[in-house]
Amino acid sequence: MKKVYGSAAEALDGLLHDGMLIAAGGFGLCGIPELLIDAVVESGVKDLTVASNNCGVDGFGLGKLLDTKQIKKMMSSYVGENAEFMRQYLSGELELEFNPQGTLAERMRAGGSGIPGFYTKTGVGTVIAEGKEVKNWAGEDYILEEGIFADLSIVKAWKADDTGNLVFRKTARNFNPPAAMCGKVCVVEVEEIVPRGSLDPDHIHLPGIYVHRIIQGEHEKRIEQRTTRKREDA
Amino acid sequence: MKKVYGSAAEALDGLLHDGMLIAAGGFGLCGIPELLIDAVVESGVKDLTVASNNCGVDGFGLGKLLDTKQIKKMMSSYVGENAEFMRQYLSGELELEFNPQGTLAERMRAGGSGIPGFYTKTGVGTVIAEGKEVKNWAGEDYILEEGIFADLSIVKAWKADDTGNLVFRKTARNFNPPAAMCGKVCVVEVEEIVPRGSLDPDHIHLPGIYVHRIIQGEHEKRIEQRTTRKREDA
Amino acid sequence: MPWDRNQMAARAAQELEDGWYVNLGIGIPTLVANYVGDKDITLQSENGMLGMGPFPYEGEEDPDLINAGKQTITELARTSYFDSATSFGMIRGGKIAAAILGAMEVAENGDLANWMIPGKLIKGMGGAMDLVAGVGKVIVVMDHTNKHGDSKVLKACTLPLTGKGVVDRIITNLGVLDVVDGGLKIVETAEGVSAEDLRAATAATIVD
Amino acid sequence: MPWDRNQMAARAAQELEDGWYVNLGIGIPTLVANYVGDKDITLQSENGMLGMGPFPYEGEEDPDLINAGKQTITELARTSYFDSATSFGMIRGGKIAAAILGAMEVAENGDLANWMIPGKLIKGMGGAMDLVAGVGKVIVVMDHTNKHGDSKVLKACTLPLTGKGVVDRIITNLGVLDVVDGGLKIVETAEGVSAEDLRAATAATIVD
Repeated sequence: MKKVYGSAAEALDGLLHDGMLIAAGGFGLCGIPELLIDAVVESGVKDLTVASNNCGVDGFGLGKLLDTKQIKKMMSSYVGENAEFMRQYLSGELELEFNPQGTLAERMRAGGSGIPGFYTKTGVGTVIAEGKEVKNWAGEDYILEEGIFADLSIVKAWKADDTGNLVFRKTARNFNPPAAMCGKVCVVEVEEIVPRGSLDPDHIHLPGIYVHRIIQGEHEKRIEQRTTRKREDA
Repeated sequence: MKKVYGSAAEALDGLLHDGMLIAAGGFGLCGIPELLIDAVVESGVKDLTVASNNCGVDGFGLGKLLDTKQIKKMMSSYVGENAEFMRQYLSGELELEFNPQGTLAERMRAGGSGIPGFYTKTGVGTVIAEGKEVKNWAGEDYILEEGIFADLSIVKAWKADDTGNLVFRKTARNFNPPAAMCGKVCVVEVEEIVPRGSLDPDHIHLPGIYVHRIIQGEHEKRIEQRTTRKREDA
Repeated sequence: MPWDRNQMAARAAQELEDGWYVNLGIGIPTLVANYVGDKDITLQSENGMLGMGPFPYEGEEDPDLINAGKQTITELARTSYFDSATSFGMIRGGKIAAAILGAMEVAENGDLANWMIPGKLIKGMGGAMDLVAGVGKVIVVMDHTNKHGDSKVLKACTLPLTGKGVVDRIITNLGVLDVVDGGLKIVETAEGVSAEDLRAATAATIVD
Repeated sequence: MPWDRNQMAARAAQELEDGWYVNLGIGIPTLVANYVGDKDITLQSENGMLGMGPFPYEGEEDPDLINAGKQTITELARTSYFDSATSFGMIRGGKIAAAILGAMEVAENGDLANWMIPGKLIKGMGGAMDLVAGVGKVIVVMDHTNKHGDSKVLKACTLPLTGKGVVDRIITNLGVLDVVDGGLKIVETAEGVSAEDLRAATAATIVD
């Protein structure tokens, strides 16, 4: 079974359709599937629902899909400093389902793990709980949250072998494993594809069973908030 | 905060009481906390409920706690070839709550992750579903399973640093991470304690936040089914 | 002549498709690994491994490397290890294409029983309930009859169930049966076994 | 004289105990890290890291290494990385001893609002709802009043809540207040700020 594809467009061939649900990895601009996002933009597919913690920034990452109005609905925890995201939401052009960050991550993991629903204390007594079932354990209320089952996952990893075993780097791991798990099909972009056997089997972050197609490419890896300290004089 | 202790008995000091719930890592005799089990035997604590996939074998691992009648109830998926386990259960001396293996693992992870309940298809239509709430998604029934919240976790890892970051080896990982997560206190035995900074932070299997006390020791690591193939003549 | 254990395993191996991730149960299902040929099959061991290799050479057994039957095994170039919660996450999540399992009883509605005989044998379900609930296709491989000559392919199971309506295909020493509306459908018979023989040995309803 | 940002952070740092795993929010809470002194504190960044180190030296920024505020940071000898599901598992599971967070409003019943102003500002809750629901102790650090001079410490929040009855302690530029039965209790006041001053600046009920 060949999982390695030549380009993002090839890797997405046959997988995109209007109105689909895409789960995307990444947090802020860290560990986002840049190349696959660009290919989704170019495909012109529309009315997308995208489950992703953020929606990139203006003009980069998932923000590009906002600019082209390809997204109908976001499932996110954070709008933050993305002006176009806020504008489209406040003007009613874009639906936005707020998910607490941990609930979003767990909903993705649950969807990928055959768990249609789980209870959490997160959001009890807030707008997040509205319309959700409540159950009490030991005097505390918990709300029912549902697994996310995406049509497609788009994910960024550091390295893959040709069987799809993935390794991530530092905090670029973030939402990528749970996003990968919850897709019917999962397409991954990496910085390097290595021969099978060269990744330590004890240190695979996400086994190849979750990964259907892989591409290798160059990543811009833009930094959102460049913060540094001065070197003290020695 | 010193997490490293001199012996299993020291590491368990003050943590044991009659009637408590202990979650134990390991699968069969692979990756079991041999030294901590021995110390629990020696402590004489009784009426234990133990959540563990198996109960060791006759006379080794958790089987020792059956011999001494310190266990009141097991939460397990497999009795298998443990004759004393089956005898005590059939004679009514021992309670046994059967948990499908995946349900047991997920219940431990859930308990450690603030999830008091989740739905699963596993066991629907079987005795496992008796008395459990049922909920339907898209025409399929799922049953509600509850998180396990243990008083104590006893776990075996390969290496730890002094902050409790753990690395496991091959299939000896198994139930150890979920068991570690679900305990109010988690005590870990390892083959080697290494200085902090010597484990790759990208490859910590279980972060030290889950680990309260650590000991280093010698492990017998008994093999339950020694199966081999013949070397073909060259 | 009915199939022997190896012939049943070889027949079961035909069910597997290139690229599949597969879980093999204990007993005859374990032998299926010997017959996958050129197909790219990755075996899962539910205690936390994908890419299960053969038994080790004598002297190379590693106590930290066992399969779900507690046997010493080896790893392959594609191998990855993970914890039990992750392992059953992929099982429940439908990532495993097929499980090939043994059985004590199978019923015409797809019910499966393979974990206990009340009052006599308490084996435990291990991971079998999770597997039959979660994987894409459940294939049972077993002898058609028990040691008393009674059919293990029944109208309804008498033993506590492992899963309800979960079996897709049954491969026995006499042939291959599919669970369909109204009963079981004969897919093929072992060489020298007639459809008549198979019907005669089967307590379940056979439909055309 | 009221405390400045650094004094508030220093006061908040006193709340932390040796061995704790702690999550610090954006803004003044981030400064708390500068005042932990000899205490063995491990900082969590909820995007998937324990053992958060200081900002990198210029030229050593790593785009793969950021905190929850998307700032470039560094790792320490104790650092571990993990995915977002695991990260929030430890948060919901009560493994994080304390979170120190900013707020738009806090109420005397412990309600907290810090993620949106309807029709004006949609920031999103990020990980804040998970943190206030899951961690051992929630400490709010903020200015006592807004830029119009109105109290941010209220009888009841007017903004959409981040959590209901979740705040344990409030540290402002005027002093320290605990959420207790019936209202807030003054724990201490900033140097030169009297209990009278604090009461006068507070819309919430103060109890003795």
